[in-house]
Amino acid sequence: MDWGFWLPQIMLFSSLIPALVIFLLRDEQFWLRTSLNLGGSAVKLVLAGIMAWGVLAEGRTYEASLPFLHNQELVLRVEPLSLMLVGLSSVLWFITTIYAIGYLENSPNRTRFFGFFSLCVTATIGIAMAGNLITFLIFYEMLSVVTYPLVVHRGTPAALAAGRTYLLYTLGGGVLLLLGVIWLQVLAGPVSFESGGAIDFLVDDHRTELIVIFGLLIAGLGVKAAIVPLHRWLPEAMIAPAPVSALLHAVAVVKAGAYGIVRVVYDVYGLELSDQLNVLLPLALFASFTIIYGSVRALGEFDLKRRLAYSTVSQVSYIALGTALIGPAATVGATVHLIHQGIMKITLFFCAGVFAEARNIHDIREMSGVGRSMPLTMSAFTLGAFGMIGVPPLAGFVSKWYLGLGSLESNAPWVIVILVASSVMNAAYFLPIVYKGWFGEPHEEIEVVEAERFQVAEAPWSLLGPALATAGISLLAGLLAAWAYSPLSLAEIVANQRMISP
Amino acid sequence: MTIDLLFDSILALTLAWLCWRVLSAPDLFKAVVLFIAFGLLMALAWVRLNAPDIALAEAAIGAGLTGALMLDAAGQMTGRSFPYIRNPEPAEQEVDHGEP
Amino acid sequence: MSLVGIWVILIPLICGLAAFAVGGRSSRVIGLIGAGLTFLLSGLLVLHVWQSGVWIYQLGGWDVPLGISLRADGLSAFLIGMTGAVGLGISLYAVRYFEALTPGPSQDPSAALRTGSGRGEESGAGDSPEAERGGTEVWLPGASYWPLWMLLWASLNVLFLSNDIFNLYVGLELLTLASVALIILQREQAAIVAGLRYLLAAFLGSMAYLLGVALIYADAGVLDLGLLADAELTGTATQVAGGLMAVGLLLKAALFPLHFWLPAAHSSAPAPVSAALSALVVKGAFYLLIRLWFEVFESAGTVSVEQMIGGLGAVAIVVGSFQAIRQERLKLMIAYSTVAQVGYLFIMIPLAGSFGDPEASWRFEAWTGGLYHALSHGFAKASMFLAAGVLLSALGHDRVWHLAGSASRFPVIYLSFGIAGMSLMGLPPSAGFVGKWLMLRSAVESGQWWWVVILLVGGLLTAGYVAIVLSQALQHDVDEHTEPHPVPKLMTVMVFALAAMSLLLGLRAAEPLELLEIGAPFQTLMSVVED
Amino acid sequence: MSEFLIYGLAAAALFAICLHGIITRTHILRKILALNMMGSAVFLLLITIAERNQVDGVADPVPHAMVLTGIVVAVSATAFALALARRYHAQTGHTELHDEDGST
Amino acid sequence: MENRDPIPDSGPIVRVLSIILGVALFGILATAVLDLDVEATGLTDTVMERIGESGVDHPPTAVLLNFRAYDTWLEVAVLLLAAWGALVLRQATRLPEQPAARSPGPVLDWLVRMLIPLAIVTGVYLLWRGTDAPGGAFQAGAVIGAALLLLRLSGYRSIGLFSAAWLRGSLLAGFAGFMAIATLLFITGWTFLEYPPAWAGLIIVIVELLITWSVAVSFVALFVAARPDDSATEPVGGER
Repeated sequence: MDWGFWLPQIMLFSSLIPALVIFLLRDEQFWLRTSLNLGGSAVKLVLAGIMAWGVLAEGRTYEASLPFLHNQELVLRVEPLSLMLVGLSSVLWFITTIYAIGYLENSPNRTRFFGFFSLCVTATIGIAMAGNLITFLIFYEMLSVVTYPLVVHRGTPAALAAGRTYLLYTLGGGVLLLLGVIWLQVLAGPVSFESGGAIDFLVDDHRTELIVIFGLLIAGLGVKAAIVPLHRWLPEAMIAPAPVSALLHAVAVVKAGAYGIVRVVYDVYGLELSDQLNVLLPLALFASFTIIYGSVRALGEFDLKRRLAYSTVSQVSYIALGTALIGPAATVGATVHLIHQGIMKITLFFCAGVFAEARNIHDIREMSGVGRSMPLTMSAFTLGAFGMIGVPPLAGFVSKWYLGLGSLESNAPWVIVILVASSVMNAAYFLPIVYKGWFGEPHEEIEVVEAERFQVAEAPWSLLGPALATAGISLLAGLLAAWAYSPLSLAEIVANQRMISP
Repeated sequence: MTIDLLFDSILALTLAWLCWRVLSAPDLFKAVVLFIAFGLLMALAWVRLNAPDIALAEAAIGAGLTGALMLDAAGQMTGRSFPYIRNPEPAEQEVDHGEP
Repeated sequence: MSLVGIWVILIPLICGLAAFAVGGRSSRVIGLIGAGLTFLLSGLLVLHVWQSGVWIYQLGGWDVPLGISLRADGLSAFLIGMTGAVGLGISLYAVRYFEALTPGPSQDPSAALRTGSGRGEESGAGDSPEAERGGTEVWLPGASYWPLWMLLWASLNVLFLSNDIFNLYVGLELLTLASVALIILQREQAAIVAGLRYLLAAFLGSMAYLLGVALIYADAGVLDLGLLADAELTGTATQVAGGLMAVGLLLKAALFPLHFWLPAAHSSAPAPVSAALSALVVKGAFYLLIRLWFEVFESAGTVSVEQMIGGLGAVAIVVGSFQAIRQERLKLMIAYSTVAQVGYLFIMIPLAGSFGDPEASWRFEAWTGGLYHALSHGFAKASMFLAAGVLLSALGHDRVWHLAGSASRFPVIYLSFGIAGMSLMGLPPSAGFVGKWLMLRSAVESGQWWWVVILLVGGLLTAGYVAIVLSQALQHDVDEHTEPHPVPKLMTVMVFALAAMSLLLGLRAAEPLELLEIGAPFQTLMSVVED
Repeated sequence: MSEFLIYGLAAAALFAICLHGIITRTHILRKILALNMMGSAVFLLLITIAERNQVDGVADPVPHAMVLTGIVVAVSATAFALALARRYHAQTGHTELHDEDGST
Repeated sequence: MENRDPIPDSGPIVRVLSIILGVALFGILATAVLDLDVEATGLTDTVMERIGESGVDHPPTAVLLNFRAYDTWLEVAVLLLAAWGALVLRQATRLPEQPAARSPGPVLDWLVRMLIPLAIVTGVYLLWRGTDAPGGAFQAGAVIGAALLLLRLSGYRSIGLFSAAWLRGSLLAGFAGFMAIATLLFITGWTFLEYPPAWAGLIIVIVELLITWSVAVSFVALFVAARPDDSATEPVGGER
């Protein structure tokens, strides 16, 4: 049996099949559904582990090509860069599944929720493993569609309105991406992802077209990566249940966009060609603007999830920014942030969900003193927030450090200003929450019996556990950054594969 | 030969004129009658064109049968009865068979 | 094996006649056997063409031009295969549909137009309203459905296999009459008006087509498509004939602005009939147009005419989609969606036509893309109409604004509707995506940017009306005044199966696309695409 | 001017007149009449072609066969259309196609 | 429904546009006709060369029932479908008997008694003649159908006597008989719709007979079924 061929496919099916079976179940079939979910995610986790071992320790590449059109194949490939997103999604799917089971207990339409949830993971894994542009496109569009039912899951008018906005943006972005991909393929033939890019030969005859296509591709991807001005759907979509916000809008959807940008710049155009076409500077500027804009908007939001959402807008653009800078350290920073941002932000969303569920807290002004009754949750939140700010030795620090190095390497010191400004603002919108949560007086309006006010009353373990787990991971990712299997090491491998002399 | 051609020309013109009349005669009944005449003249033209058997079919089916159908329909739609076709409505109540 | 092309016509006819002769309840059994066999035979025909290439058969042993020949190339096999699969799905659905018709469902809840209609075989044959005097047999809508549907199916196969332009005329008429008879099956007033309008429009289309046939015969002296293609006609008479035939077929295929008859006809028929009409019957006229356009009139076509037809297609996409968005009844919405999707099909004409370099590979790409879109539309639209039929049976209405919250009751139905909608939008992974991809590629390659815009905008407009339905259904608040009626499981399964097919055909398109190449026009271009 | 041209042009004229009739007349029966005559026009052209194609006094039998087939097809469609029209009329009293009778 | 106001035709704009369209169409068609060769032979020679093998002498019959039998076969199906559609419209499995509410007068009675046998003889003659001279199944069917219709309209019992099975059988006879013969030969190894040369004449006569009968009954059925039945003169549902 050719494992290289089958493993990527099994990886996909490990969430696709549970999804399809779940659709056939009734809401009440809790145990069957749960075991399917957990079983699927466990299988995925194990497979991700096997492939990580293969890729990192044995230097293997797993690849499956399936015939699709005349001269076009669907390619699933696992190499270091795809491994980053594969690993991230597998680990976080497992954790989020546990969280979601606890979170959605007894709410209606669970079958639908978990079915589409698993489909989303399938799409994300597909995006991660896509070995060529068309495969990427297919899973990217699939992700747009299968997320819609999750966004409107609550079925309230607000949710439906958010769903409309979401569809409008993502389908519009999909159209731009589709056009870009087709145009590029017409010029270059089937485009597969290759380190350093594979379309240099076009530059002499089609320079302008290449620039326009780059714009189309980045615009299409930028919608999901929430680059300003294409970001508006993200705060709206926060209407969705917490697990959705956590996994999809902190990890899957926005990461799909950011990952796509990484792929386009590094593996389709290649840094050299991108530099030659002068398209990186505009990307860096857009990303920088988004970083600042997102932070400013986050400062103005008092709804916890919306503040987190704007923080996501800001943080995800670190990836785009790092991608737009030329130099190994910037690449390391960009790619490692793919993972770091994911684990930190999911921690925060988990905690926000816990606060909402256990204390009905949606507004940060209601958070006063919540740390006294929920110290563990608040600790996890604090770890996540500090990571976001970039406090050493947490994961966020590692990302920012490499990004800073990269900006120096590529002679763009102004980027440091952006990073510093952003960190200051991160601190400005996170620290007050942390401070209030630990040291503020419990709010009058919260109906907590006086005796219980200082009582420890944590949420159930199915909700708390995942939050603690991801918080722990984000701590470890920073502490053990030098370990050979850490995200950082992986990012370094990725960067080495793609490096050119600046 | 010229007489033949003259005849053909007149026949063709008559056909066109009849066709126009069928579409514009104010009375629907008259239009249907003209339609039958059109069909018969058409059959005549086909005899001239060396197609007697097809002419026969046109006269029988095209003019005759279609014409009869049209007359019957025109009778219903104008509220007038086609002579002796529509008997006084008998008290033919629907026979409901109930469960077979 | 080589005679399977005859059997694929004969078997549905034999079964249809048997069902007619037997009448009553047993017609269902015969109809189902017919559907199963025809499906198998369609599959065998596809296999045969796949393995042995183009199949040609001289009927009666008379060579062309004296006799009539049948011909199955990749295109015919492709469409026969689609008809077979969609037909089987519709048949299985119809078994339960006509059984399950209960006093609840009506095409239109507001008009109390129903006497005999809608009472199924199970609900007591004694309901038959107008059992004729002295007759021992009673009227069952299902009993008439099966023979007519088998005949409709047979006439589609006749159309796809015939290689003679006059025989195609007879086939078209057969198709029209069978369709109209099916539309009026339940005798609702709306259906009768719609059927009548459809019949008149189709009659007019046939006459235009027949006049074209006459002119071609006068010019070329033969009726066989192959001989006509070899003749490479270019004269004025041929051009006029081409125009007439095209207009006639466009009327039957309902391209804007000749679509006026379609929405009412397709929406007022019983669900299995609506599905067959939108998914298959429209494709019959489309198929014939494509055949003539790219084989007989290849040398007579001009860029301006092609661009004009494409332009009508573009208008159809926009107008049809906006009309669909405005509709309050689901079946009408789906019917208008067909108007828009037919527009998509005709964008193929300018793309595969004579614009630019005649030897360019994009022509073949557009041709396959358009046909793949037709395939995807076949499955997706059938699924949508059948889904609407389920909702109609269960809720007694199909008003879009009263579907609120029904997604939790009919999850599979809406899932299928969503999948089918994806395919119509051309979102991956679906068969619609493959078609759209190929057409877009062709448009970009040939530099016809205006079609790129239309194709992309059309997809977004499609998303508009699909989203309206889905967001209604996903609402939390449920319309309580609708007490759903139980719907047989098989119906739901078929809705899903057809939607799933439209998805699966998008995951692996290589083989169907290869099938299309067999005996296709543009032989010289294919090597270019292949590399 | 030959027989062929006379009848050929007559067929063309009839076809055009009937098209005008179909478009402008609203009465269903007139539309059906016009369609029927349109059919006759096409058949006339076919028979004219058959006559043109004659060899040794035998007219081309293929168009003849086509016409015979066409006549039967036309009468079938006409009769069916009439049946529909009459039922429609009986139900509604209308003699032209009304959209509002549909359940829009 | 009694004499509603005459419905106005389409408006002046449509009218003018339609006239322009009509004139343009005439121009185009005339150009096409003028473009045609005045001399050509079409398929005449081809047919005449092989007519000896067809089993009949009359060229159109040879084309209809042998060379292009496929067309004819399907055409019978079209007729069947129309008749059937009309039956669907009545939701009937058989046709109503003409209510014999009044007896035909003596003159009419005499006329009918004379005409019916005459018509049937004519029909059979046309049919028989069709193999070598003008005439044939469709003409014969029309004449016999007319006779049946006359019988019915003058108050005699005719087609209403048919049971549902008889009616169906008669409608089907032409198409199904044709198909049965062709299928049997096909199964035994002949090409579809090919007749063994020795039997061709006989097969054609049988097929013509069957078609004649079907055509006759179909026409009557179409005529009778086209009339809205008594219950339908009030709107369906009876609620208006």
